[in-house]
Amino acid sequence: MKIAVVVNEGPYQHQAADSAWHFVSAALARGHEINRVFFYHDGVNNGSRLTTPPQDDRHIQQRWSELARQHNLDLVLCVAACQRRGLVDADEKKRHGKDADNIADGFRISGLGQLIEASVEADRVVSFGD
Amino acid sequence: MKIAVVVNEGPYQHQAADSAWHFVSAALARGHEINRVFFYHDGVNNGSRLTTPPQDDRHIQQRWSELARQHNLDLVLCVAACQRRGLVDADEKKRHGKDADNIADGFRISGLGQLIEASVEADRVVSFGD
Amino acid sequence: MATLNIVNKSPFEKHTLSQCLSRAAPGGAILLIEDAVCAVIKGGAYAEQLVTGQQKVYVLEPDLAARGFADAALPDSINRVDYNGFVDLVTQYDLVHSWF
Amino acid sequence: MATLNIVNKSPFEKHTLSQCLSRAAPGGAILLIEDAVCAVIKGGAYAEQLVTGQQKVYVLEPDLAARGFADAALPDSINRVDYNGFVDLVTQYDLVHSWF
Amino acid sequence: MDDENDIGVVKRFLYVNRRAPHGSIYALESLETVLIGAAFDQDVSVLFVDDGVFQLKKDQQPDALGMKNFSKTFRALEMYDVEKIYVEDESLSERGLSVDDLLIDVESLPRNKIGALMDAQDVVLSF
Amino acid sequence: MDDENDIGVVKRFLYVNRRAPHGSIYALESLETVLIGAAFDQDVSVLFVDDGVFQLKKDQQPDALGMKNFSKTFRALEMYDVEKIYVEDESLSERGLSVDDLLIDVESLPRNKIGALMDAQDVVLSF
Repeated sequence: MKIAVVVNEGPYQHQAADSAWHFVSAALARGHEINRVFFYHDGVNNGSRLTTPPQDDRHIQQRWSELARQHNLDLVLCVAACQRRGLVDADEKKRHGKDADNIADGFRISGLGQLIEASVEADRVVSFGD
Repeated sequence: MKIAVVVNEGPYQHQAADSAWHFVSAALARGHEINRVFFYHDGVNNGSRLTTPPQDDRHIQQRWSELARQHNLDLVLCVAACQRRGLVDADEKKRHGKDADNIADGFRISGLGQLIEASVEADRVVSFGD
Repeated sequence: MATLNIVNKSPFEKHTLSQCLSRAAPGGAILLIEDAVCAVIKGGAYAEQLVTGQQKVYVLEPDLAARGFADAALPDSINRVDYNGFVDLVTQYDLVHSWF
Repeated sequence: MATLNIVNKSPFEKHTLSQCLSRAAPGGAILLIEDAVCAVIKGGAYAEQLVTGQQKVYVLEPDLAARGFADAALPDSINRVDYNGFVDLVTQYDLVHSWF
Repeated sequence: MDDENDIGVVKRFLYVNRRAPHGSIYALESLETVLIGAAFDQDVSVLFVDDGVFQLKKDQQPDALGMKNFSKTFRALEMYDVEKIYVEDESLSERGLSVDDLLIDVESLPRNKIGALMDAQDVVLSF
Repeated sequence: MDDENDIGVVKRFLYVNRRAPHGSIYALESLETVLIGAAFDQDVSVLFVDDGVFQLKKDQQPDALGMKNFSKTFRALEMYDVEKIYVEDESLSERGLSVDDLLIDVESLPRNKIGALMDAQDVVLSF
């Protein structure tokens, strides 16, 4: 079955980002397709490569990037949410004249239309938030 | 009177960051001293210079930086919270081998001891969160 | 010692307000900010239980106005304050306790 | 059509669970995850009202274990699922609705 | 509307708004999603329950806080062919409100009809 | 303890924990603050009310979720001279719990004594 996933919260503050990752992992292991993970609201903070969590804790961003690499997952950060929260890729850096970017491997920034499109194409949509 | 302020939430997602800024502005205008604003939990996300909110919306990070410049405010981001959430200054960049930093003017990164110290030295401690 | 209790969550969404009211010591105050201002609307389910007589109750005017209640009738004993009034309350009470 | 309703907040903290239960259509299910697992503890204030007979009730085992209730007695009609079971529920019901 | 947004399938989307405005960004970002969903020619319904009914309150003045008064945008929903807008009766009355307090016309539904509305959807997005 | 943390003034700090563990980071980050506060030789009290009492539940196993089992650290509070640890009776009983379910010894207080405890502080930090 084809499942789209929405993540509305950032890493560590709330469990939503963890729950989403465990759900996506389990769904893939069970042979389902995750056609997109859409990060909205504070969810875009999952995509920063600048995090350095304590060594004895899970690395939420790296966990997502790794899953994306293994399963060719489409991890999309909402562009409007990124602009409010400071998530920047090379294009956004240029467009807004910023001096740095911080997006992690396996994530891309795109519009809200990607959420609608993923929802239309999927058999189920599952949201995680606070 | 000397007042310490704690901010536990990031910009835009919850109103806490707005309420804290309005409170600090009003307290300063009324002649009180704000001995420190301590950003904890997701609050550290207030200190990213990479945000580009819509033109017709308030710019929460710039508002803090401006207030710090005008009043010589001490804006401290908790280092452990920064590491979990990807807030990085020049020192942290070097220490963790990151390829970029994103801290805004007027903010500095330091330890939780700064919260205790500010609370001991202040006549009042006011927290904003979710 | 008297405490200023600050509540910022709607009582229709979270239990914070009643959890605060059930503990707050007499002689203190409750200041409602952000979504907690929804508690004071006359005819709403929480306006009456706010007026216990144990604490003074204040509501942050700009947060009330933001939600469309600038001109709303409030129970008599609930006082509106602006941010200057918020600052004054912080200095008038001995201790500030934020309930999220 | 039958809906899987997912609730993730403790009923002691937010009203989400009762707000969900008061709307959810018969024939659907409620899955409790994250802090919402606190609802199922026997002797707690919410365990009984969960068992309405209108919906099947599931609780996410790893979230229950995380909070120290791996071996806790639950009301009979509440079923434990792991993440595989969570995935299966998503596919078995026609629609998923997350309540925050 | 827009050909590039034509993805050939029309699904029933329900947007559920359960939070007060301004205390968090969910109301604003939900509205942005509703507008995008409509631009994709999907079958859009919008439901306001619980504190979500405050989003439609008349006379919102967040300007003094430096925040956007996006409540005016609800009036534009019709232009985007978003016409199925529901409010729950009990959510209003528990909060001391009536439909007269709202800035747009809505269809009000009793609580015991909400479950059927939800069950009739293909996708539910809740904010 | 540590000379560099000696700031000459001792205040009464109350840390109020009102959230369940693992669903959000507040419990963990509150505990970190308590430990730092104790290292600064302040007069520390810690109160668990509402869902905060779940933080002290025995047998927490967040490891399967890849999350830290920081509940063991509560046992170390004594080593940091944090000895005033309070739990509210009613918060336990409403949740089907008793002090026997908790992983450390605490002083339990009835709800009607909590206000006085709060009023007796110089600083209240709530998480």
